[in-house]
Amino acid sequence: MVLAEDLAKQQRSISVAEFFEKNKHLLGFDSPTRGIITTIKEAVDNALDACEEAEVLPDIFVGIKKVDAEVYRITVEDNGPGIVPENVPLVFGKLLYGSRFHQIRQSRGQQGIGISAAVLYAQLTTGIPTQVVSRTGAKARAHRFELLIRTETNEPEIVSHEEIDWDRTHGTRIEIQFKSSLAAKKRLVDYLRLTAIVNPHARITADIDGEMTVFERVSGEVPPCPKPILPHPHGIEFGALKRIAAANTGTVEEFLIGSFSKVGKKTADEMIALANLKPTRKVNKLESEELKRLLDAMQAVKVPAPPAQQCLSPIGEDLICKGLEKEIQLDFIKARTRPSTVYGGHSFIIEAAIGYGGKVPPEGTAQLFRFANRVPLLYQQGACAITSCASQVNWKSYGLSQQGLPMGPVLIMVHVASTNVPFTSESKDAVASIPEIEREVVLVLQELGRELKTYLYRRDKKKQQDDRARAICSVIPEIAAKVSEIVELPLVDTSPIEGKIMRKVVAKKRTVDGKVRIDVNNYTAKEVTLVLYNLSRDAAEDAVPRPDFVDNMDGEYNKVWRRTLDAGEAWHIAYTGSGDGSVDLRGVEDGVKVVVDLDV
Amino acid sequence: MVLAEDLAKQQRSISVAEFFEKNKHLLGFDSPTRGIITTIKEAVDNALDACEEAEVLPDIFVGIKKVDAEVYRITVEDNGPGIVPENVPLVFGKLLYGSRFHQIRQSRGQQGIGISAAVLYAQLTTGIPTQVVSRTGAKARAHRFELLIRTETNEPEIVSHEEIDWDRTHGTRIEIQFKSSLAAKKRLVDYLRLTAIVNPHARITADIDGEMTVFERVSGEVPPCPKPILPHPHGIEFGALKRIAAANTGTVEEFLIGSFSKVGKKTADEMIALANLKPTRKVNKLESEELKRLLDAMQAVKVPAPPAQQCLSPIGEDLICKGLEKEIQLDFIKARTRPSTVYGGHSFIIEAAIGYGGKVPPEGTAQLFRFANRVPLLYQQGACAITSCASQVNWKSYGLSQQGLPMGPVLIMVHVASTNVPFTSESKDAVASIPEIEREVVLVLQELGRELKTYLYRRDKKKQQDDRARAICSVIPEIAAKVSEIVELPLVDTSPIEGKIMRKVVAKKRTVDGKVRIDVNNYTAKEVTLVLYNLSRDAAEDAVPRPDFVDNMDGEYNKVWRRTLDAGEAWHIAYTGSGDGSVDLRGVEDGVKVVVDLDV
Amino acid sequence: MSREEMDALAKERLVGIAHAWYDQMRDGIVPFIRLPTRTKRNIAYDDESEVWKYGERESTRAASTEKGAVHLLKMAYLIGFLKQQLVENRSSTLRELYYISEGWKKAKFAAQDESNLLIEDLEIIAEVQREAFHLRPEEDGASIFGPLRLRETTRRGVKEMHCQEDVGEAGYPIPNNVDNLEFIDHDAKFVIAIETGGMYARLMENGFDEEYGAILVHLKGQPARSTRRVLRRLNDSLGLPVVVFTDGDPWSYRIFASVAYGSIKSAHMSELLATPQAQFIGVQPSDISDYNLPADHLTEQDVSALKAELTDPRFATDYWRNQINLQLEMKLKSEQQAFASRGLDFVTKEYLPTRLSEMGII
Amino acid sequence: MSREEMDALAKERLVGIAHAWYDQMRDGIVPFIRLPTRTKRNIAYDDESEVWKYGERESTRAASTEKGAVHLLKMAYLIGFLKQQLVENRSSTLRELYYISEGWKKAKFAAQDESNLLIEDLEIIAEVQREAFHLRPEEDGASIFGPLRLRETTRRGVKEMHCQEDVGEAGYPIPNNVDNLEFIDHDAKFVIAIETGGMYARLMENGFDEEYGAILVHLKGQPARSTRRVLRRLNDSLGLPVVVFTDGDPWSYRIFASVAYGSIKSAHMSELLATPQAQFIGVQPSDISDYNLPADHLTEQDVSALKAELTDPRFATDYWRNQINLQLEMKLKSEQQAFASRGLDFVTKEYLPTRLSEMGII
Repeated sequence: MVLAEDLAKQQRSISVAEFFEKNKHLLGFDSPTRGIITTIKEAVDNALDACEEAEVLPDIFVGIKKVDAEVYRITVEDNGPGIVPENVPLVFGKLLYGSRFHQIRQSRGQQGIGISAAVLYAQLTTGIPTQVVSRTGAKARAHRFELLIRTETNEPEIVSHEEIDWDRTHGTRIEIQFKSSLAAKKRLVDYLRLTAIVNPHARITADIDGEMTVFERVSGEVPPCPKPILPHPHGIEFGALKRIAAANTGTVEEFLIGSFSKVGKKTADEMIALANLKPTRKVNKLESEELKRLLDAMQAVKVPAPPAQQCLSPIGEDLICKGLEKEIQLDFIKARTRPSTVYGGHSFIIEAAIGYGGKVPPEGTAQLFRFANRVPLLYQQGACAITSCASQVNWKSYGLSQQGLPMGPVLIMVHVASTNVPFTSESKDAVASIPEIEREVVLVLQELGRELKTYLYRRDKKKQQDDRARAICSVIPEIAAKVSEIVELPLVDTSPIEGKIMRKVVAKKRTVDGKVRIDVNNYTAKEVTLVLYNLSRDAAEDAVPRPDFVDNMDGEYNKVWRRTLDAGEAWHIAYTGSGDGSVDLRGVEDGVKVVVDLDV
Repeated sequence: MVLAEDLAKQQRSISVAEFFEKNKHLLGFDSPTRGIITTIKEAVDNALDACEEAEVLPDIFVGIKKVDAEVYRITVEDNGPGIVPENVPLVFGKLLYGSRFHQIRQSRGQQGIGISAAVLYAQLTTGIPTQVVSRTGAKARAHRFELLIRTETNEPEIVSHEEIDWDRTHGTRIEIQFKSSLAAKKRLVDYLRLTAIVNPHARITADIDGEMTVFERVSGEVPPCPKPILPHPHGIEFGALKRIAAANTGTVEEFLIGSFSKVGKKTADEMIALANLKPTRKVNKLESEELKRLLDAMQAVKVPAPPAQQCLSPIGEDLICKGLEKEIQLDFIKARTRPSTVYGGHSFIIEAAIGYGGKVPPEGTAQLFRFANRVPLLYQQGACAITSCASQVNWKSYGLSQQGLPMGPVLIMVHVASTNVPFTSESKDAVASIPEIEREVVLVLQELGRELKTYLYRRDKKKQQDDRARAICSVIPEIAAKVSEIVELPLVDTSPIEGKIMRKVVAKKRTVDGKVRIDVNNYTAKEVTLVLYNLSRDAAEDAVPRPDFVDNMDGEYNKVWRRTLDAGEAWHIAYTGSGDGSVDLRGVEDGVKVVVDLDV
Repeated sequence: MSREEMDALAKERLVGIAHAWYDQMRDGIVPFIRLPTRTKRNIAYDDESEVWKYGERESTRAASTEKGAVHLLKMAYLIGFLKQQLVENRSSTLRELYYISEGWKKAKFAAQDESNLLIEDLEIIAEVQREAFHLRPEEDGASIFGPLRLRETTRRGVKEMHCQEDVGEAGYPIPNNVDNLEFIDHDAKFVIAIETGGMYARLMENGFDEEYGAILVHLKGQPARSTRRVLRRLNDSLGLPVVVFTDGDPWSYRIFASVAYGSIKSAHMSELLATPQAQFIGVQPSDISDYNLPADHLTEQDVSALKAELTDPRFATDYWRNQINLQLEMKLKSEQQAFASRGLDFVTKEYLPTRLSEMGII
Repeated sequence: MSREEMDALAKERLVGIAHAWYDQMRDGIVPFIRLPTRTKRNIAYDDESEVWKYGERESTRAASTEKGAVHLLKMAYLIGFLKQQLVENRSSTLRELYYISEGWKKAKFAAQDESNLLIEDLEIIAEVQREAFHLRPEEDGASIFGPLRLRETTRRGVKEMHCQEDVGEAGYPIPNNVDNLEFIDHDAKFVIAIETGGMYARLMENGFDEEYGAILVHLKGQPARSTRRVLRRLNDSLGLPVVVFTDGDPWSYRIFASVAYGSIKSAHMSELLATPQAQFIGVQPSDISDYNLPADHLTEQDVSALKAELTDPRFATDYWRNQINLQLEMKLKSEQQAFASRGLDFVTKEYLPTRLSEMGII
């Protein structure tokens, strides 16, 4: 049985580039259609992150151009800080290379893998090297690279490199060509729109095969760039603890204080005591069993939350509203940013907004926009904790009907910002069910629900007043006519009811047999001076009394009367006409005036 | 703007182990529950692959033991060829290390990543090193390792290594401890059962927390181990072509003949001519543009299919039937293995089986068992091309009702064996829609459908004959009685009808008022000698005529009469009794005998 | 009360409603009406009249919203129309009324349901029945067969009839307006109200009416108002006991309940419509097991109807609780005609005589 | 034919069926029966009788399978029971029959439908109606009001009645077995069959019967067999034209069709049940637009029913094609009582007189 020897000969290492070449679906390149969205998403995420780090207002161009039956050229250009020439090949030509993988802070990209995967996909399907232009400042010239990836070794291959002139003083431009299709164009535009909403400081210009769209910025302020923090003692797993302990030369106490967020001497000593260790032990000399005790102690001792204001960058209530209103017309909008809190040692902040009316479709369930670390989540809405939270809020108590999500012209936006957003799967489409996060989402939606309820209540109250005015001024007179006929008595006068109920200034327009009559009654206890506007196609030349002013605009006549009415005084205008158009009363406060058009 | 410099300082390489530690979901370790199934699947796949390569009959032990509230110890032991001691740390302690990644042949595992990921998961959650014992043959002692993975470098860390005695002469045993749960136990057992079905040469013994299950082998023959082949010219992408061309020192012609399956001089020359290249050009000197032309030419020229019998290992019709029948009781089973064929340069073979009746649940849609390269597919049935093919076959024309899948006690098994099974996603749960594969699946299911139809037709015909016999021997006499009463005439004799319709030897048993009577009529045109068996609890001591033989077995009496009847002759037996039990007639061909028990 | 007096009363009541509104408006009050709440929770047993009536809960409809105002406007138009109909001595069906409203503009009925509800409201406020407004129902009247002589005032004159001698096999059909009916004479001991036509014909064929002095009343399912009024009057004015014979399922018990206690929809009319003395003769759930009747399984709807009956105040007696719980246990129901499985004469020779003597009626 | 003769004939026919089976079995033939196929495709217009009858297609039921044999066994038991019923001069309902089969073991009916179908089969084979077997339907008979005097032979003797003078406002109820009915005398010009009770009462109230010499027949929806037989006989033996007045929707046209042409289910009885001379008076789709009647939108079911009628041989005339196509274009339907939107007298003063004189009846 020397077979084991034979087999051993065949065994060898596999490069990570080879692995991903064969497993492109892991990185979102499983279909040509999805390839475009994945590439643009990775490039835009990188651009936004870089601009944030450099504190410049992002100005991003996204271009998609069909160059061949199946081949598209994707261009993404930003005005970020640029990349130093030595690093360009590594950033774009090596998988698993980046600056944010080991940092604990809110960022969009993280793995250092996304954009290199696009380069890999390009060389696999078209063989065309990716072009990168980058310039780090006004004093330097731009560098232009053509790059490939050496799959066997996962190292960049520089096909060409030259210095060129470039009109941007700083920034990066990438051009990738691969086999793809534009079948998911709508989703792509959605992605860009949603990205613009949660990055209100960014201008994104898109040229999708000749079709230009600009998503303009609404804020001129760069959001502060989140700073990395040390790991929190509650958010570390055994494997990681073991690793950083082995690399540390200090005592257990020094290690705890120096390597973790929010651990001072008191806390460290408490942990060490609980773990039954000597504080002066060198941490890299601890046995596995001792480390395990230390980990348990670290997680048992109460530690303040990590410094969220430093490592997180919420959008803020004002900018969320501005971002949403820019893209969607709404009658009502309210946003809330919750205080930061913690799950398993990871800081997070929930922000949300609720919109109502306007151009939001009135039929069906609410629209739900989900975001994580300023990146829109486009797929798997049903599997997302945000969705289940939005469904578990009792919207009925806020005046909305509900089938899971609330129904009607409602828009809900939720943003989860965290040093470690928990996704349900590798595709990063849905947030996992973490009780702490769910609690915050439910709370913020309840707060917003209460705001919406107040708005709806005010709106309904206004409607109700209008309804009552119609009942009293329009229907009751008809009841009076019918009832008088039945009891065979003279027509009963209903104006006392009007006065008693309304206690307002009431203007009524009614047209009968080509005669327009506008009645104005001052049922208030005070004298009022009012101006009556009547806009219609009737010239009203026989009006009694004559208008104080007439304006003819495009065949419509705006007739204006001014008049002072004593408390309780009644007045009317009459003229021959069709009775179309509108009536308005000015000079009287909104709360004490009622205008009823009985011709409508 | 020196910021680019600052940023550059933070950028660095990320080890693949670090990457996967953070992205465990990519490898099926996203939940503790799924971790167990993933680990066992990876270990069993490796064990089966190794045994196949070593040509031994696999004898695999799977153990799951709860050792702590949340911690389980997973043990998988095989009798494979073992691993040479130098390679053990690499195989289990380094991600992306393996023998099968670069080979073109049917195999279960491929990435060299699965089992190391389990080791990584264990050290992350419990810190406990994984134990591996391996022995390569009777002449060597076993080696026992305790292993961890150095995450920063993706290199194995050998915690201990010793030579030990082991009762297996060859094989490998792995013991991993991690945080998990047994919530998905049923799915695990399903996985093992299905694995046993498609690996009928394997014995799998499972000890799931004390509960023992043995899946016994039904075949004593090791299936031939698939051999790697060269890539087929139709199955290569541009990136790969470029890479192997660059590494080749020959001419274009030599390259084509030597590096690809099924390319001889004639084919190579045709390709070269079509690509408009000189055959003597060195292939590693070709420009990208020329290579692209060559690739187009390679895919345009007709090339025979790759040598499937060498690189694929179908289960075979006989063993599929045996495997299924061992685990599920069936009334009917038929399997088919289709000839090998090709999609995009990848060889594949479709095998399928159809089962009916027995213990298959008679309600609802058919049970569908899906396999790829002898590995069961447990999840995402709805998204799988196998399912859509099974739904698109017109089962109604084979006598089954259908709602998508056929309805009733039907079992469908489909196995896709290929050098490259196309999955819809990284989780490898569903086969993608490839027209060539779908065509084969539909064809094989149609073939099997026709077989099933023949079976159902025969069964129905038998039923119909029984039905007719019941009508004539049981119902018609009742009609005769009622009709005779109505017309007030003597009871009409119905035996002429029996004779005319049946033209067979008819035995009828009927019990009235404690009298059992068995009538036997020979309605055929020939003399017959028959033996009548009547098994019941009646001793029949007053039987007329007396039985020729009586056997008392456990309180049941088997009474036997032998008699020769002329053509048209009638004969009967009568005795006092309850009339339970059964009647059988021997000595008469199946086609000409009818036995009716009117007491049932 | 004569027909003329009745018409005058109805007209007076209708105009009275309008007058109240007239006065309200004259005094500067938004016109309104008050009505009892018409739900299961607002019916209560009235000890004096022994029927179920609406309780104390009231709701108000005022013209202070557009919806409320339009409701009152519709009612005003309806009152106007009915007054006119009374003046002209015409009549109309509920369905016709709905179509007549076509010309009423804002007061037009949106659906038949709406006009029906408004009529019921008017009955309650005016305290007369809709028949007094000269409104006809669409619903079928039922039939009577038995030793009873009666007189009906029709538009074509007064007719006198004996319900065995002067009628065909289908019996005497009860007219819509029972106020025009007078009982002259009878030779009966009791009244048996029967749910299905098959059983009605069976009793007739078997001569049950003659043998036991029974007046047979065919209910035709859930009985129409006119049928319930006839039963009440047979009980009230002739002093005849009334027994009700239905299928043995929850829906049939409701038929009995509407005969004996009145229905929720017409609780305002209970005194005229309900026959509190009426007794349930069968099919009782206990009969199903006692006589081993062919039976069907209860459906889910049956079970929930039975459970609803357990909470219905009209079924809050020991007898009904026992029978309903027994049925829920057995999970079975039987039809009247299931007695045929024991022979065509069983029901008239055995079952009914036994039950009637148990109940002290014969 | 007298009642006794009728009974003798029915019994003879029933025994005849049994005898045929007896002979078949005696001759060693598996017993069987032949029946016409009862589908829309197998009805054809019979020029002579002017009605739609079953065509040539036949199906055979033989006892050569267990199912077929059990079917014949059930039929044999049924024949046995009916023979006995005739001998004893009893009768029963279809529902009772179903329960009676309880004791028939293998021949017990699985459901009411099954016994109903078997009875229809027997009607076809025996060529007599089920009433001749002394079977009663559950269905309601309809009512007659108008200048007609008739005589009904009941179990309680012979009754003579005038359908205006001797009846209440509900009219004379048609009994189940019309064979016991005799028309003595009449003073009518035509018969008008009316779908709804509301319209029947409207015509009665407006004195339409007296003014135009009309016999009013209330169909009560899809008319029962007995009602259809009465219409046939009024037309046949008294020579009165028959017009049918229904709602203006596809389901009502089917009511007309079943009066005029017979139904698919009872095509074997068409000669007795159908009145080929009957004419459709309205509501016609063209009336909806001509009179601007309040209308509802057609539902999907309505549209497909109309389309089915376009393929129904009974509607294959220019008149119906035009009207149905018009309705499909308008997408509207109206009820009879929608005429009330033009006043309560419109239908009797305007609409019907106009239509009747158009049709040459008055």
